[in-house]
Amino acid sequence: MSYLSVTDILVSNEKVPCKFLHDLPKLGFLDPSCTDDDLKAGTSVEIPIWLAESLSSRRPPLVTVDLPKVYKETYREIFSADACTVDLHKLAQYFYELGCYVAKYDIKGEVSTTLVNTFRQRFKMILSASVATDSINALQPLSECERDHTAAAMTTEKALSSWLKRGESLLTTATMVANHRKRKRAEMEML
Amino acid sequence: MDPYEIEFIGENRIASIIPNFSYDKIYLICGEFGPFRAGLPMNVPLWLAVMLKQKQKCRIVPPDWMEIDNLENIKEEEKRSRFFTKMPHEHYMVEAKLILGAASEDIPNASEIKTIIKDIWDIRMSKLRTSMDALMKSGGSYGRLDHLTMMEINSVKPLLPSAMNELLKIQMTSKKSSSATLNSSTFSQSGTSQNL
Amino acid sequence: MDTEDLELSDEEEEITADVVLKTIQNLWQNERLSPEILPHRNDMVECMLGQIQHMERNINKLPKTDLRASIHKMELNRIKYIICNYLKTRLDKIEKYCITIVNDEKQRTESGTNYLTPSEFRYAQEYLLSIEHHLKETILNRVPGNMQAFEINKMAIVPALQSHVFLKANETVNGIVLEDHFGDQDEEIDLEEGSQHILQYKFIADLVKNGKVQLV
Amino acid sequence: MFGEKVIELLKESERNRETLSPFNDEKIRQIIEEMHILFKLNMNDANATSENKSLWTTVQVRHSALERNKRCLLAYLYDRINKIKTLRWEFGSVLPPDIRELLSDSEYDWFSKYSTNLATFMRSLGQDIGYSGIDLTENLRPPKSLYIEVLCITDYGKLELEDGDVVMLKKNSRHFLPTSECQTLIRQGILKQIT
Repeated sequence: MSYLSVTDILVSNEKVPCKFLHDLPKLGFLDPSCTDDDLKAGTSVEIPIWLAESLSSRRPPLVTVDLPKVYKETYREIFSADACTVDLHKLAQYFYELGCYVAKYDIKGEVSTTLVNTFRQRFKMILSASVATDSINALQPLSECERDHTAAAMTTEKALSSWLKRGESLLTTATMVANHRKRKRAEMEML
Repeated sequence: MDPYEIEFIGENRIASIIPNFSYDKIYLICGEFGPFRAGLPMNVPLWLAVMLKQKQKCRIVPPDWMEIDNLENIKEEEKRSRFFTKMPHEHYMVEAKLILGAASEDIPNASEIKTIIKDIWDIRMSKLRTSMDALMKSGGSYGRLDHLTMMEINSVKPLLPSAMNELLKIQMTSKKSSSATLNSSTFSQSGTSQNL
Repeated sequence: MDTEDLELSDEEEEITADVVLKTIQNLWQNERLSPEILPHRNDMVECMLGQIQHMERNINKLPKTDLRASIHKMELNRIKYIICNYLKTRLDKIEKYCITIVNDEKQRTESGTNYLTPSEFRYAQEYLLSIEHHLKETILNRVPGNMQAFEINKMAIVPALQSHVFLKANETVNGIVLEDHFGDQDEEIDLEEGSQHILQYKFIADLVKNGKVQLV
Repeated sequence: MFGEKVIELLKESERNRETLSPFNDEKIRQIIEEMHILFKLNMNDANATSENKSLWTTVQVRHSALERNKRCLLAYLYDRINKIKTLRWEFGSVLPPDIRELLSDSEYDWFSKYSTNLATFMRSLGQDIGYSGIDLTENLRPPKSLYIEVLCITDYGKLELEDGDVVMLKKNSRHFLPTSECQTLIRQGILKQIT
């Protein structure tokens, strides 16, 4: 994943449960329930995955990373029963992306299988959401990346149906120009 | 690409017109056309046919395939077959849309023809959605798509390739890391192909 | 008004304008659809620009309302669109993958197999410098000492050669190996002339470059 | 927690994917300030590790946070660079004042450099065969017709056409113009195609 990717940065800000293996003097604030200055070895805290990764990859590791609950067995069973019934937006909006990060802490490799199968099963939800008349409801249960795929497919769909209907494509105002105009108008109205 | 770009590519096809004026040969960069003889059929690129039609300088001769019985057969065949059948040509939809749009009075039974072509298109589009789902379920790494036209292929972009990319990314990043930790792999998805 | 036969260079055979145009159309289509930048064909572009120039001079001799003048103008607009879009597509890739492209190109220039034209290469280098300067000025020079490095390898964006593309085979090519990432399930396929496929770009990148397949 | 301010900054960018927000100078200053504080704490604690070994782990955690902040700041800037590039292609080399205001001084310098580099590149196109260059900001759509009917959205003034004719572009006036000569004005929102 690219160093400069804003999406990846936002994904890696998601928190995962970790257990600290060593004392961390002066970093008590990492645990919201801790009133001490220091963080004691053995404390379990939820920290962003970017930090968890960097701490667990030290030699010796400073933390052990636990799987967030949606990747644990109970949820994996729900996904394998019928992945399409799950509201991923509510449950884990970066389900696949975060899953890719935490899969390495699952030595049996079951998280990976769940991710792959879930994406495959739910692809039909993307397909139907992209042509749905009630797109708000169809989009609701989709995760962030599923929504991005759907939005892109909707754009294609729209372009195609307007091509089928229209004779000629009109030249139009450039996107940024139009959006800044719109924003300016909105600002003026607020005053 | 957007549909207008595919249309642009399709507009290079040769179409047949009957001009209502006479002129010498014209030497274009894409080739020489003419001479133009009023009342005599001749070939020009589709974009030029449409341009002349808009200037009321010609009639457009409907291509052979644009004929009701023929189209009914294509439609039946398309309905019957599980796979995509072969269309009259790579840009049938572009040609149909341009000719029926600019010169419907030159085409016998234009409105019926329009309806049948739209039916064929719709059958193929719904087949396409079913095939995409099947492709993703069965492996999602390779597919064969004979007889799909460029406009149809374009209609599944970016969804199909980007979903396949996403799937590959999930497999690679989630697998790479766990197999590094443990040497055995529970991976059982094959990269089997799917015929569209 | 005649289109001349064109000479590309002394050794090469003369090719006609319509062949050059078809070649450019295919180049454009491939460039639009491939994830990486393809070897430039400045010879073809310049050849076509020469044709356009020649044609424009001739159009100016015709009366403004002449039907032939409009037809020629329309054709020129079509060709200009292809050329502009082709060059712009290359420029977008040059900007996006700038670090990777500048590095690769330096090596390719040594072996004489460069993908960029001299002005594209100059553009890429200038672009990279300007980005480096801006990031340094706004952030890097102001952060603590051990954080100031412009880490060029981290920043590089690499074209996704593993992404899936659609292709049509211009001629039959047998035995394309679709390597399975995990090693144990490689698959072999044949691309028969006229057949269409969706697969990872990296398996057929060479075939795009030597014209055996066309991206669609 | 570490790195939260910088996330707010990026969320702001992510929310406005299609527009450019004002450069957030103040927040950047605060983040860099924080980085210096972390760095100083680390310097002190690194020197004290001989007495308290476990301070090393604390130093490592802070170091990760510093790296993270750096990455986020660069990503913020790079995201804006991409938008500023779009401004060049859509508005042209002269930005309207209300857009210009959204850029920091350094960004505006970058914009000018980008613009110059682009102009040099476009001028070089076809030079070997006697061309004076190609404007790549034109011919962006597949051509459909040579002339189009347009409506003027704002008072623009005179437009001189290639054939020497001059048209007066006044608000709400309609014109029949060569497509090739009005496409840029359409993209800039000065004219609107109506047929």
